[in-house]
Formats: sequence, C-alpha cells, structure tokens
Amino acid sequence: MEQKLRQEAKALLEQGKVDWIIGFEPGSLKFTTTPLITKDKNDADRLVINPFIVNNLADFLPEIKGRVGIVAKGCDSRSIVSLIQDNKVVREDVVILAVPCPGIIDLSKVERLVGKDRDELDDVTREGDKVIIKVNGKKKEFPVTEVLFDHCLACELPTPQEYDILLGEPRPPAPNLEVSGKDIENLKGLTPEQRWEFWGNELSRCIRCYACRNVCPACYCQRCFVEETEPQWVMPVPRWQDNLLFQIVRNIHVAGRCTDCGECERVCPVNIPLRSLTREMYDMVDELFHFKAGMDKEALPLMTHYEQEEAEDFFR
Amino acid sequence: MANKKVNKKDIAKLLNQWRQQFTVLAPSKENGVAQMAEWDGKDTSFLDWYRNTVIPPKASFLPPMEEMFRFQKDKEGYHIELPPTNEHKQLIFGIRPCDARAMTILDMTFEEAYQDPYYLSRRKNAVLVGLGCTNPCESCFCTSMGVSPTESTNVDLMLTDIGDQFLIEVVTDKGKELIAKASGLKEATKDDEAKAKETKETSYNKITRKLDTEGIVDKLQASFDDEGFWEQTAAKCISCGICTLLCPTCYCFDINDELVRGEGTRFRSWDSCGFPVYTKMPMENPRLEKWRRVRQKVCHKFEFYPMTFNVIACTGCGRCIRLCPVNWDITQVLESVPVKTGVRK
Amino acid sequence: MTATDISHRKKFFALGNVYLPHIVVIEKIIEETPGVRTFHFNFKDKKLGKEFSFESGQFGQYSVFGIGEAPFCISSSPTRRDHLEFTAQRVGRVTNALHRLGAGAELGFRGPYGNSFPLDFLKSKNLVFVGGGIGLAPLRSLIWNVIDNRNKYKKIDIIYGARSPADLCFKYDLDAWGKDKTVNMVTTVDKGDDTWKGKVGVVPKILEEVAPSAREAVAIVCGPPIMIRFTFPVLEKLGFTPKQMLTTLEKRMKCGIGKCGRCNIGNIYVCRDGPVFSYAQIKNFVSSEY
Amino acid sequence: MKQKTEWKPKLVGFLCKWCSYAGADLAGISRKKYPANLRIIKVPCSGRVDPLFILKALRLGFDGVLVSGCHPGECHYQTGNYRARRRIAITKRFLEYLGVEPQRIQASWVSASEGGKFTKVVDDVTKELKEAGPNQLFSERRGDGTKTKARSKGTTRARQS
Repeated sequence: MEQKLRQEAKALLEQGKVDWIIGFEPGSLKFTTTPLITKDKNDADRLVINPFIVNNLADFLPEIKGRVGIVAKGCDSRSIVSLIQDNKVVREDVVILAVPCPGIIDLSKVERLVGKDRDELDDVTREGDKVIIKVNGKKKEFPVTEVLFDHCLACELPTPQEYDILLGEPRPPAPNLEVSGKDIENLKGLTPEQRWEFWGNELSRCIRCYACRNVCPACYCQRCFVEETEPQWVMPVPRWQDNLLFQIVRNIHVAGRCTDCGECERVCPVNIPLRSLTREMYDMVDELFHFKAGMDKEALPLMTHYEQEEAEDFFR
Repeated sequence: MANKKVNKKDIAKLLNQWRQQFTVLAPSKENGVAQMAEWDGKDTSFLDWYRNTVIPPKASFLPPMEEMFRFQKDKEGYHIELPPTNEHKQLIFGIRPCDARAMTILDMTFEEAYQDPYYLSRRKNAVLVGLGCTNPCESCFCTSMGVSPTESTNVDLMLTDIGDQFLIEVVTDKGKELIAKASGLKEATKDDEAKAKETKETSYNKITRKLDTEGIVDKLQASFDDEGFWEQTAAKCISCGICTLLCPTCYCFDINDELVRGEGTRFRSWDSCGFPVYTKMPMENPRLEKWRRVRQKVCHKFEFYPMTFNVIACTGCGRCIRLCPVNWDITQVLESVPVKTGVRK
Repeated sequence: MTATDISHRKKFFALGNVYLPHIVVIEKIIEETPGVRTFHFNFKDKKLGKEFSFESGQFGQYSVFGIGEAPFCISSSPTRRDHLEFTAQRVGRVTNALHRLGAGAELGFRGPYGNSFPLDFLKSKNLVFVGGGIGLAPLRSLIWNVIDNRNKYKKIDIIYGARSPADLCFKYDLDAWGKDKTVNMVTTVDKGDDTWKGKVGVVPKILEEVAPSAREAVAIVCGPPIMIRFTFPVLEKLGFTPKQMLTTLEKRMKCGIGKCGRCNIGNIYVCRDGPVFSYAQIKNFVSSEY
Repeated sequence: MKQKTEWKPKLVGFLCKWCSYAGADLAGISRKKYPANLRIIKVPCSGRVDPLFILKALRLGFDGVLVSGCHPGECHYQTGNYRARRRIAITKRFLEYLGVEPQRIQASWVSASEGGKFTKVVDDVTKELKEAGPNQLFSERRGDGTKTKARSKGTTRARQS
C-alpha cells in the first residue's frame, strides 16, 4: 500500500496533476507520524501508511492554494466531502488517495493498558485483530479493539466512498457502538445536575489553546466567534464558564459537519473528553434529521436544508 | 552547608513539616493531567509516576488567568481596588531542573525595566525544591540547552535519587532555612554523594535528543527573510496555542476587562503569538500569515531573547514536541535552518 | 542590544503597581473628522495632575472601564499644561466605547510610556514635519513644543495631508500654524472638493515638490504605514540621511511596558524601546515587520 | 404587612419582526396581560438567531430564552424559520444532554395577528421557568472544578508527561 502510494504521489506531482501532496511521514517520536505537505516529488518516498496516521489531513485543504493530492482515511474523506458540500474545497482540485483504514491505535489506551508511557515502550505492532506491545523486552498481546480510538471503533466508513485512487482492498464497516459509546451512556446515566457539573469540571482544565478548533476540518471560519470583540461573545480568559460556552457553541456550529473523526479529543492537552460532546451531537443530528456529515457529496448541508415537517414537537 | 538525605518513605513527613509554613505544591494527576497542585498531606505516589507535568510550573507564578484589579463605579466615579493579596507562600516540590531554569529565564523579563508586581511577589515568596530526573522523556533535550536533568542551579533545594533515599543539596539561603526547620534528615555520607554523582551521570546520558545551538542567533538572523524556509516550516502548524501556552518560558499575556452588574475586573491571561488575533490591529495585522507567527515563536526564543538577555529562552523540556497535535518538532526546525554566509543586508 | 535603560524615565504608578491606572476626567471632546475625536482630559486628583510630567512622543494606556485599554500618544504639548489631550479614531472595541463617552466621563490612564522625540538632537536644526491623517497627533505635541520654544530651533516646515478636506484633523492648529510667519505650512489632500484651495496630491509627492533642504535638518514623519514607507525614499532623494529621519511606530500593545509580547519588531519592543525611532534604527531591525 | 415578593423568571425573547414582534405589539395594544419579565430583542427573522445568542443569554443569567418566528410556510424570507427550527432543535437537545433544564430553551410560532397566542406563550413559558427555578448554570456554585472530583475517563497514564 505504502509503495503504491509513493508511486502514485510521485506520478501526480511529476505529471503536474497536483501542485501539492499532503500525506504522512514518520514523526520525530516513537509511534508517531507527522503531516507531510510538499511540492517536491522526491519527498514522496517519505510517505507512510501505518496504524499511527492520526491526523485528519482535510484540515489543511481550505488554506492550501492549488491542486492537492491528499491521503485520506475513511473519516478524512468524509471531512473532505463535507468541505466540498460547503464550497470550501473544489472537488476537481483534489485528488483523493484513499486508504482503507483498519483503525488507528490510540496510544493513550496503550499506555493505560500496560501502565507505561509511550516512549517507554519498545514496540507496538498490529497483526490482524491483535496488537503486540513490547515492553522491557516482553511481548504482550491484546485484542486490537482495546487500543483503537473510540471513534475508530464506531467507524462507519473505513474506506473512503469518494476517491480518485484507491490504495489497497476496501474494508467493510463494522461499527461497535456499544464499546465506543460507553462514555456517553455513562454520562446519560447521571442526573442533569451531575452532567452539568461534570462538564463544568472538565472544562475548568481548558487552557483555551484552541487546538480542538484549529485541528477540526469543520472549523474553517476565518474569524471564530470567540475572537469577536464587537460584541465580545465570550471572555477570552480560561475560566470554566467561558470555556464551556465556547465548547458548546463550537459543537453546535459544527453540527452536520462533524464527522466524528475524534481529532479534537486526541489533541486536547488537558484530556477533556470532547468526543463525548461531538459524538452525541453527531447521533442527535442523525436521529433528528437523518443526516450524516460527509457521507453523500450530493446532499445539501444540514443547516441550509429542511423538511416541511421535522423536529417540531417542542414548538408552541 | 553539608548535604543531607531523607528516606523516600519519609517524604510525606518532610512535606507536612513544610506545610506548616507554606502552601506545598506537588505533582498531581487529576483527570490524567499532571500539574503542580496543592498537596493533600498524604499522597506521595507521584514519586513513582512523575516524569514531568503537562502544565508547566510557571502557572503557579503567572497563572492562566488572574485578577489584576477590580473596579467599581459609584456617585463619586470609579474606584480601583487590588485583589486580596495572596501572601501565602508557595513551596513547589519536585520541580524539574528544566522548569526551574525556565523560572530564572522568566525572571529576566518580569524584572527587566518595569517590574511586574504580580509575578515578582509570588516569585519572591516561593521556594523551589527540585527533583532530579531519572527517567527523562524521549522528547527531552535539556542537555543541549545547557541544563542537566539533575542540576541544582535554579532551585533552593535539590533532591537526587540515591535508591531508597534522596540526597538533598542545599543551594540557597532559603534552602538552608527549609532544612533548618525540618527534622528527620540525616547527614549525607561520602557514599551517598558518590551514589548521587552516579545517578546524575546516568540521567545525563539518558537524554538522547540533541540540538546544536552553536551560532543559532546568527543563523536565524541570516535566514530571517527567507520566506520560503519559514513557509515550509510553518506548513503543518495548525496555529493552536499548545506549544506556547504550555511552554515553561513563554510569558506572553493578554489583558481584558469584564463588567458584571457594576462590578468590574481586569484580568490577565495567557496568550500566544501563534494566534492570528494576537497582533491584530483594527486596520492591519503585522503577523497575519502563519509563517510570520511561526517565525516569531522560533526567533523570540532562539534569536531575540539571546540578543536581549544573552540566554536562549528554551530549556529543552520537550513539552512542545510531546504535546503538538502535528508533531512539529522545534529541534528539527532549528536543525533545518539554512546556513547562509554573510549577514543580512 | 540589551533592554532599553528606562531608569531616567519618570515612573508614575498608582500604588506602585505599573498596571494600575489613574483616574482621569474627560473635560472636552472635539470632533476632528467623522470618526476621529480629540479628548481633553485632566487627572481627577488635581495634585497628581501637577506631579505628572511627560515628553512629546510618549504615549499612555487609556482604559474605558469594563471594555478595555488602548494606547494613544499624548497629542498635546508638555509646554501647555492646563490639560492633556489624546486623539482617537473609531476603529475597534475600545475606541468605539470612547466615542460613546461625553465630557465628564472618567477614564483610566497609565503612563507616560515609551521614549520621546530627542529634543537635544533637534535643537538648532531645521525641522521638517511630514504628517498624514491622524498621524499628525504625535507630531502636533512636538510642533507646539517647538513653537513654544521657537528660538531654540531654526526653520520649520510642516507638510500635512489627508484623503479629503473633510479628513483633515486639527484644523484649528493648521490655521494657527498657517498664520504663524515663522512656520512654512503646506496642506494637501489626495482629492480636493469645490472649496479646496490648498494643494492636491499624496504627501510624499507634495514633499518632493516642497523639497525642503536636508542641510542641518531633521524630518519627523508620522502617518499611515503606507505613507511612511513612501516618504522615506523621497527624503533620501532630498539628501536626508537615515539618521535625519524620525518616525513613531504603532503596534498592538496591551501592557505598554515590554512584557506582554505583541508589539515587537525583532527584539525591539515598540512600547518600551520606541515608539520614536530613526530610520537608521528601523533599517537595522532584524525584522521588516514595521 | 410585609409580603415576600415572588421570584419571577427573567426571560429574553428573540422575536421575528415580521410576525411575533408584531404579535407582541398587538398583545400590548389590546392590553392583554402577560408577565413583565420578558426582554424583547427584535430580529429580522427567527433564522437570524445564532445558538450563540441563546447561550450568551444563559451565560448572562437569563432564566430562559424564547425564540419566536413565523408559522412554517409563512417566513418572509421563505425558509428562515425552517432553518431556525433545525438550529433550535439541536441546541435544545444538546443542552439537555449537557444538563441544562429543557424548560430554558423555548420556541414558538406566533403570527402578527396572534396577540392572544403570544400572551399565552409567555404565560406558559413563565410557568415552566418557575418550575425550573433560577438559572444558576454559570454561577460559581455549580461546576466549580475545585470542589468536586470529576468522573473523567482519562484516569491513569495518559498525558502524564
């Protein structure tokens, strides 16, 4: 798969079919990859595909000028489709190099599983449905479902639907909503007061680095409402009330564009369980409006569209 | 003063003695995020898990947000009032040498020219008890920044792991006082000193990430206008504030007012040069482009700070590398700065 | 360079805290142009007002309580001290709020901050003031300062322009300087109207026409960045050396004392090391971000 | 005799100028009584109401928010009220999930001629808000991170260094 990707990427640049290639190259730390954004065909040899290609590269599309060949897992491809729906990206300007994705390994889960930090591990490899973790020379084996990201467990589209070049065999979806939705179920078991307190607590750690927003392909506004000063909607200080207000409104604003790629939760430096917000919104949008972001290129964006009769029960 | 030692299992006792006089802050890990937090009087499990905090200890001196003053309006006009002064003294237990050095670097900015009363009063009232690293992270590169993972330069007391005990180096007068008021400490023997020396050497050699900063100021100066280089360097940056807000030497801040039902407060809060609005003026923005902001971040630390204070504003703590959403690695960036002959212009 | 030595600067802190503002009262508001107002103010505490001193070119941080702070230069002259003045264009959160205030309203003020025009260097020289739009505000403090000490300086040229006659600020000053026989006052607009009798053309062009001599002269330039960038080359053509050209720069500032980080150009903090710079200094900045 | 004044919920209403705002006006003219606890903000269309407005109102301490627009099919701009319906629907549901009392987010269709309906809507909403009690969502008494231990899932080793 990797070899094919490198060849295709190189060819795309050589033939002038794209100006840029966006993919992954090995990162500077163990078990990491890093986005590679290049115009140089020689860089194509650095491209990799492995169980650690975490980033949703669609995030870079709106800011890049010119035609782009982009490596996309299923979730990334949904973000790309969503951007196309919103006229942020022109379909003809992207060449989607589709990676059928067996799920990405969540190193935080690995750390919790073996009680060691990621840089203390000797090796983490995936073999089919198992993951083999080597620590202090000893091998430990776990079902891969124990270390995949929650959003990967819930994945409805491992192989991009919208693509130009398919790398490897398509994988059928097999969402495990029971496991991936455990956190949300637990939250729903609490009283409203407890839930509000929970979120207040969680957001009290927020330092307002805006990584969740900046890493989100659905958050493409030139100027975010938190940065408005006339009026100042949200105080730009990291206080739980303002943090929570920011996060709630951000979630509502990306409703119908959030593809549950899980990036916001992954990048949060203070471990705020943001996916418990985004996924609930995702399910809610599906339930109310039968809409899933980025699944259908022809569908009208959620907030520009309506049905005559829907979601009316609470209107007086 | 001769060095002391303390049994690891007596650390709680020691901290409780200091707690009489200080608010003791120690590594704590609520919700999986390590930071210096008020010690509960019992838990010393951090001695096992603690490598370094996510939130740098600067947060105890330059908090993520703080009240600068309050204001009120009545018939006579506005009245300004300082927030209740926080006279309580902080003892930071377990600060790593890289972060302790960062405090010294921050002192330069806050003491220089105009004194910053908020930061300096906290700093003056605080004592730092360092704890040498024995298990540094893969992302750490302190030794390249002139910091040893066990050095005692910027703390008041320094602890070094010597097996079941810690060797305690008394570094400053403040440290001397701390020791004088503590019971249950023993004199360190020659053997202990030798063990500590060994720990220090081993730790030092565990730092594998290297960065050559020789001539970095000149190199950056020569490449300052190399737009192509900076654009390439900035390409994968997402302009979030993680690497700056969580950097132990970053100090940039924002000032904002809030008025709620006649009660006003002016806040100071962490800010980041990575944000586009940071330099935005109504009519123009000198650092609108991402590459300009990335350049500012790199050059502030490795070019401008050395020009002004003769010291690089980076201690190699590695947080920016570990926590970056896209693995933007400062060591790689600095190594890729093109070598150019001749000075700019 | 190391950090600017500020030991000689007057420190005028409330309660010894550099961030605390003093309360000042707006005494009068003059509408200069639509969207630009000059505020006359005095310290609420009269005693403080007497103790306060500043120099031409320095600025202050003004608070509209509950809204925030913004920096403006003190646009009145230290030689005329019955009140202080600053001029603000309505462009953002703080200036919008300022423009909603009336006489009698209270503001916060801290300062004076920054360096000032080097009066010793200007002494016994011919002075060429080049201003555009609201950029006349900092020059104005110096111009009055110089006029009030007229015998210390030689020839004075003032070249001032704005987009249209309606955009000319400080018309009362322009009149006064126009009548002053010891001053050569040239006013220009980019685009005139039926009643306009002055020159028409952008400031750098008019400057080239007026062609003041560079001999024993210093040019002091302030205006929008685009004007400043086009004015320096004209001055160079007229024979001015970079040391003979001064300007004052504007950046986003929050603290005003070189700490908060946003107004730097390379290792220079405009608030602490400036805002007055010579073109010779600017040329040496590591960054071209001025 | 001293009487304890009854607590009245503060309500902010975003009213479409083409219908509900006129409806409220009509209610006023015809001297129908509705509780005086409603602050009205006139909007060009219910579709103008960004969920941000609703959250901001709650942040400022309003006990409830009412968005009122034209009946389906009667929007001056054809589709504004349908779009509003989607937004408000997800806002209400999402806030409920977060623990906000559902009574605080209210919506209605009121035409320019329905002065009576407007009065009733405000009455009913006020009653419901009385049940919900004062809005303390953003007050320091709740959700203060320092007072309670959270049940976060990020428990052990993640991000410790």
